[in-house]
Amino acid sequence: MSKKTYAIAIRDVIAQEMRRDENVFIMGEDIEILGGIFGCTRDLYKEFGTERVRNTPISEAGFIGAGLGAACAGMRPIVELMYMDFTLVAMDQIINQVAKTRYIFGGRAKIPLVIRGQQGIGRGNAATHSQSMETIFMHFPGLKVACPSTPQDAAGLLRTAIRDDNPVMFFEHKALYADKGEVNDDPEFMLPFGKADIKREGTDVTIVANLLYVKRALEAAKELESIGISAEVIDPMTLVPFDKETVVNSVKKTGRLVVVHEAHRNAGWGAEVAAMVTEEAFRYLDAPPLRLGALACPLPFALNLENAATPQVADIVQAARQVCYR
Amino acid sequence: MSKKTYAIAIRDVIAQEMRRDENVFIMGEDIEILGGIFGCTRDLYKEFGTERVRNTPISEAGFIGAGLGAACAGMRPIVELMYMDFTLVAMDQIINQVAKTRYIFGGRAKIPLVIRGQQGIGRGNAATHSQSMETIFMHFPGLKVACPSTPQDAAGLLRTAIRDDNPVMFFEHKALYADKGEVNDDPEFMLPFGKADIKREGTDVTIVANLLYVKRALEAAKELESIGISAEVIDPMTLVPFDKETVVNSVKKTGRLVVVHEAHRNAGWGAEVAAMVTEEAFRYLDAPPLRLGALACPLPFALNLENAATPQVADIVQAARQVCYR
Amino acid sequence: MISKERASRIYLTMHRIRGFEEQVVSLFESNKLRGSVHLCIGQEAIAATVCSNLTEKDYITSTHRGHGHCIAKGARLDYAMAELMGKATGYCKGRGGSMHIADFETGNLGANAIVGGGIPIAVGAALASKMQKRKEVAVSFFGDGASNEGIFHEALNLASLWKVPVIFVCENNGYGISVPAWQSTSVEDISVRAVSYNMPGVTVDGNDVEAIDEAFRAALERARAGEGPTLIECKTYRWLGHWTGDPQPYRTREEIESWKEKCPIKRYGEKLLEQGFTAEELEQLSQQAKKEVEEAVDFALNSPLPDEGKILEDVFYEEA
Amino acid sequence: MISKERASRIYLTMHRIRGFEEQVVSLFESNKLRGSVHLCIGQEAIAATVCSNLTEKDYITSTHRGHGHCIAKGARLDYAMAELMGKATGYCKGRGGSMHIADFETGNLGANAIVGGGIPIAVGAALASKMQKRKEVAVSFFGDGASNEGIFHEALNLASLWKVPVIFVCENNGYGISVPAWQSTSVEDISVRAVSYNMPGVTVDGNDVEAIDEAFRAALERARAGEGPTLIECKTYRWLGHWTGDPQPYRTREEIESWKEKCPIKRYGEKLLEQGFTAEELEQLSQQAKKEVEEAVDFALNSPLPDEGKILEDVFYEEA
Ligand SMILES: Cc1ncc(C[n+]2csc(CCOP(=O)(O)OP(=O)(O)O)c2C)c(N)n1
Ligand SMILES: Cc1ncc(C[n+]2csc(CCOP(=O)(O)OP(=O)(O)O)c2C)c(N)n1
Ligand SMILES: [Mg+2]
Ligand SMILES: [Mg+2]
Repeated sequence: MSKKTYAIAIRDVIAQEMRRDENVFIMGEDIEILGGIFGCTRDLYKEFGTERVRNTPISEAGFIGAGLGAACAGMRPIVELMYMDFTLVAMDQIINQVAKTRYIFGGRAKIPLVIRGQQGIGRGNAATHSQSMETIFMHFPGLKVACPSTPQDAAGLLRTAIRDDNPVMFFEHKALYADKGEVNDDPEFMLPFGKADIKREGTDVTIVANLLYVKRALEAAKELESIGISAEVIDPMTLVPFDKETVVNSVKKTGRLVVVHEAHRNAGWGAEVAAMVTEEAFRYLDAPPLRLGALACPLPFALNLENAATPQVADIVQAARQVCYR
Repeated sequence: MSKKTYAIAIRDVIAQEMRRDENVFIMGEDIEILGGIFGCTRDLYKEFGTERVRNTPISEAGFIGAGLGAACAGMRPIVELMYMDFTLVAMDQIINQVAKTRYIFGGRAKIPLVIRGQQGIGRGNAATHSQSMETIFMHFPGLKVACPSTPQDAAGLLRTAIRDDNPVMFFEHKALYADKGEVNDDPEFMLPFGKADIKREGTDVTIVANLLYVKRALEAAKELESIGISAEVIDPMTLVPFDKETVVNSVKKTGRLVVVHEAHRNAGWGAEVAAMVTEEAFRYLDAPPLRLGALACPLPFALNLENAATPQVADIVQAARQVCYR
Repeated sequence: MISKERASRIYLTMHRIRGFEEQVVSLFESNKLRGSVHLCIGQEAIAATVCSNLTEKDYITSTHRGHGHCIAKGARLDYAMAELMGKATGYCKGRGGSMHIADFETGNLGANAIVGGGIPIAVGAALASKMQKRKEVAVSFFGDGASNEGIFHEALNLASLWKVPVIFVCENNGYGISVPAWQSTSVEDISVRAVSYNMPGVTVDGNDVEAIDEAFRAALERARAGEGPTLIECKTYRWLGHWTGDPQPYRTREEIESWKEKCPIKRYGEKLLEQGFTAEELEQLSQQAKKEVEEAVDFALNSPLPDEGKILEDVFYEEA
Repeated sequence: MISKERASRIYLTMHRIRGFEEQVVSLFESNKLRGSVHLCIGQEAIAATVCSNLTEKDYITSTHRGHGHCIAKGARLDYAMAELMGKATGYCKGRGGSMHIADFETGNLGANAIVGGGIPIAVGAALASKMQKRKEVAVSFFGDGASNEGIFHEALNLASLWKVPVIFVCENNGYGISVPAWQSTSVEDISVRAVSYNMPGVTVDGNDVEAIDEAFRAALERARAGEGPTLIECKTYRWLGHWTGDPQPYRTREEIESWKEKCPIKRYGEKLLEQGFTAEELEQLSQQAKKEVEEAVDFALNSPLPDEGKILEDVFYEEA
C-alpha cells in the first residue's frame, strides 16, 4: 500500500500494465510530453517511448476507431479522451462500432479496448466540458462501464479494465484527481467488475452514488448520523455489469432508497436503479425511491449556478430525511 | 379530414409549411429526386426547387451544424436524417451545439430547427439501423422530443415542431410509414407538445408506450379485455416536455403501470417514467411498475432474433397480467 | 504483372461475386432473404484484384456494399450466403446480415453499415501490424459518398502521420444512393484529396483489372516498405439499384447500359484470351463459380435459424 | 488598401484585445476569475483585421480562444468581462463563461468550446444569408488543430458545394495545446487542404495586418459575388500557455521570445507611423483601449451574480 492521488493511481496502473504486456499502449491528446491535462500519463513517454505513449491529433472519432482496429488486430489500446464530453464527437465509433463489433460479427472478435477520461463539474469548465456521460453507455449494450470514486478503486478497476477482453468505458472525475488515499501497489491488485462496494454500512436508508457523489453521499451520511439516521452508502463501481443484488439486498434491509449522481436526473441511470429496485423489492419499500441529479439545464458556468444545478450534500441529507419521514 | 399514410401525412405538412413560410426548407440525403428513402419528401422538389429541398452529401454532423447556423440566422430548417441511428455521427452537433446554444448564450438565440427521421425495427436493417435513440435526447436538456404513433399525430406534432422556436428531435418509425389513418388537413391543425394522448381508456392497468408500441399496446389491451382486464393506453406524444400529470393521474386510477418501448430496456426512458410515477403515486401502486424494452444486446438481423430481442404483444399482455396479479 | 495463377484467381473471384450477387437478387425477390442488401454487380474487379494481392493475414474493412470484398478476401460462399439469410450457420450466426458481415479468420474486419465507419478501423489494424513489427497491411474499401464523412478525413490524416501500412481504396461509382457525385463531392477526382494528407493519390479505371493491380501493387510496396498510406480511387459503376426495388429516377437507362458495355468480367476475360488463356479454361472457371454459388444457396436454405435462447451470448467475451 | 479610419480601428481593436487579455490574466491570478480561459495575446491581428471588414450583420463563429473575435466583432468589453467572471450582466448571463461567449447582436454566433464545432454553424449562417438573398457573409475562425476534426472536412465540402458566402480563417499558431502541428497535421500549410474542396486556399503571415487584410478582402469579394468560400490560413503564435499555469514543456523560451519580436501590434504601429500616423495618435488609441478595459473590469467586478432562481429559464424559448 502507498498513499497517492487518484491521478497517480491511474498513471501507475497504466505504467505497470504497459510493463507487463507490450501490447498495451496508450494514445490521446497531449499525453506525451505534457503528460495529459491532468497528469495521468506524466513521464510515461520517457519509459515507453512515443510509439506506445502516442499523441494524437484532435480527431476523437478517428483515434477511437483506430483503437478498435488495433484491438481487433491484437493490441490492447487505452484511449484517453481529454474530456469524456468528447465521446459526443466519436459517438458512432463507440456505440455502433466498438460496442457492437463482437456481437454482430458472431462473437468472433475480442476487443480489449479501454476508453478513459475525466468528466464532471468542479473546474468551471461549463456546459460542454462538465457533463456526465455514463448513462448513455449503460443504455446501449456492448460496453462495460466503470466509475471509480477513490484512488484505490481507480487502480483496481483500471487494471481489471485493461485486462478485460471487452471494451470498457472508464469514467474518471476531474474533481477527484487530487484526492489522496491508500492504494494497493501489488501489480496484480484488481477489483472485480459487477461487484458494488458498500462504502458505509447503515440500516435506515440506502444511498447509491458514483464518482464524486460517493464522497458527497458519505458526507451526507455523517450529517444524517448526527440526527439519528443510519445511511448505507453503496458505490456500484461499475454500471455495466450492475450489481443489482447488493443494492436490492440493501434496500430490503433499509426499506428506503436515494440515488444520487451528477448526470442529469431526467432519464439518468438513477432512474434505472430506482425502477429496478422498485421491481425487485417493492414490498420492502417504506417510501418511494428518490433520485437526485443535475437539473434539466446545460451546466452553467457561474459557480453559484453550477452549485444550484447539481445536488449538494444538503440535498442528499434532505432526500434521505424525506424517505425516512424525518 | 382525409385518409392517408403516416409518410404522406408527414410530407403534406412539410409542403404546407413550406408554402406558408418561405424560411422553412428541408435538407437531407436523397430527399430531392428520390423523395427520401421512405417517400417523405416525394415530389417536393418539383414545387419548391432544389434550394429548398436540398440534397446533402453524407455529412450528417456538417449539415446538422449548418441547420443550426441557418436557424440562428433566420431560417427554419428541417433536417432529415435517413435513419435516426445517424444521430450518432452528429451527436456533438446535436447535444453540445443545437441543444445548448440558446441556454448557454444567455437565451438570446431562437433555434427553430427540426431534426427528423425514422428509426426502429421492422425491415431487417439490423444493429446499426434499427436502434431507438430517443432516450438520449430526453436525458440531455435543450431539445424537445416528439414521437408520433399515428398519421394524425405525425401531422399534428410535426406542424407544432416546425412552428416551434426551439429545436425538436422528431422521431418517426419505419414500420409505421405505411399505416393509414384519417388526418386533419386543416393547415393550422396542430397537436400541443407536452400533452399525452390517452389512446384507450381503461381502469385496471396503465400502459405507457410510444411509436410502434402504441399499436402493440392497443393490441395487447384488446387481448387483455378478453380476459377481463381493462387497460388504459397512454401515448406521451412528446418525451420532452413530458406530460407527467396525465400518466400519474392514470396510475392513481388504475394502481398499475407497464411502460413499453422499443428502446433498450436498460436505462431506457421507461425507467424514468416508472421512477417518476413511483415517486408521485407510490401509495396508489398495487404492484411495482414493470418496464419492457429491447434486450441488452445489439439488435440482431435474423427475424426470429429481432423478435426475441424486442417486446411482443404477448409480452405486454403478460406484464399487464403480472401487475394485475392475474 | 499478374501471374497466370493470380489471373485465374481474379477471374474466378469475379465470377463468384457476380454469381453470388445474382443469386441474392433472386432469393430476395422470392422472399428467401430480407433486409438491406446492396449489390456490387459491375464493381467486381476492384475487390477481386485488390484482394488477390493479399493473404488471409492482411486486413480489410468493408462497407454496406460488402459481399464482393468478403468473398474476394477468402470467405466461404456458403457461410456468407447463410449470413445473408440470417441463419445460425452464417459467419455472424445470423446476427449481422448483409450489412454487417465479417470474417475475422480471413482478415475481414467487417462490412460496415455506417458510411465511412470502417476507415479508421483499418488504420488501427495497420497500426497494430506496425507496432507488432508484422508485415501485414490493411485495406479500407469505401465509396465516393463516404469521402464526405468527417471520419474519412480524420482517418487519412492519422494514417499519414503514423505512416501505417494501410491502403485506402475508394470505389467511386458516381453515386451515393440517388445523389450524383457532383452534388455531394466538391472535387471530381477523390484522389486529389490525398494532397490534404501528404500522401500519394491516384485515380484508375475501376473496371480494368490491370490498371487497378498496377496502382495497388505500387501502394502495397510503399506500405510494406514503411512509407505509409496511399489513396486509390477506382472509377466504376453499380449496375443495379441501390436496393432491390430502387426505382432509380436519378439516372437513365442509357447510362446504365453504357456501363454494362464496360463489364469488368467480360473485359478481363477478353484480356486473358489475348494473353493465352483458352476459352475452355475461362468457361471452367465460370462454371466452378456457378457450382459453388449453387451449393452455397443450398447450404444456406437448408441451415437452421439461430437459437433464440442464445440471444444474449457474445455481447461480451467471457472467459470459458 | 486600409483607410485611415479602418487602420486606426484595427489598431484600437488590437489594443483592446491585448489589454483585455492582460487583465484576464491578472484577474485569474488573483482568483477573481475561474474556469477554462484561453488567451489570444500574440494573435490579435487576425481577429482585428478580419472583423474590420465586417458589419454587425455579418456572422462569425469563434473558438475556445475567442475573446479577440468577440471584441473585434463589436462586443462591449464590460459585458464580455462580466461574462468571463460569471456575472448576471455578462453577455450570457454568466452561464457561458470564456469558452462559451456569444453576442448575437453583433453577429457573433458564439465561441465554441468544442474544437471545430463552430465551422458548420458558420456555413449554415452563410446559407441563410444566401437563401434570403442578403449580402451578409459568415466567417469561421478556428485553429490549426481544428483542421484535423472531421467536422472541418464536412463543413468545407458543404460550403463549396453550396457556394455560400463563408470565409474560413484558420489561426495556425503551431500548436494544439502541447501538440506541435507536425505531430497532428499531415501537411505543413493547412491552406493546401482547400484543394480537397475545390476552393481557393491561401497562407499569410498572421501577424501582418496588411497581408491578412489583402487575403481577406479578396475572399470577401469572392463571397459577396456569389463565388463561394475561401480558406485563409494565418500563421501566428500564442505567447502565453494554453491555460494559465501551463508549464509549457513542449516549447522553448527562445521560441516564445522570437515570436514576441514579431508582435503584431508593435509591427502595425510602426507601419502606421510610416504611413503618417503620429505617435500621439497611436498613444491616444492605446490609452483609450486601456481606459475601456479598466472600466470593463470595474463593471464586471461590481456586477451581481446570476440569480439561482432563474436557473431553468431560457432552456427553451417560450412565447411571452
Ligand atoms: C453515416 C451514414 N449515413 C447515411 C447512410 C445511408 N446510406 C447507406 S449507403 C449510402 C450511400 C453511400 O454512398 P457511397 O459511399 O458512394 O457508396 P455506394 O453505396 O455508392 O457503394 C447512404 C447514404 C449510412 N448508412 N450511414
Ligand atoms: C472536440 C474537442 N477535442 C479536444 C478539445 C480539447 N482542446 C481544447 S483547445 C485544444 C487545442 C486546439 O488547438 P487549435 O485548434 O490549434 O487551437 P489553439 O488552441 O491553438 O488556438 C484542445 C485539444 C476540445 N475542446 N474539443
Ligand atoms: Mg457511390
Ligand atoms: Mg493551434
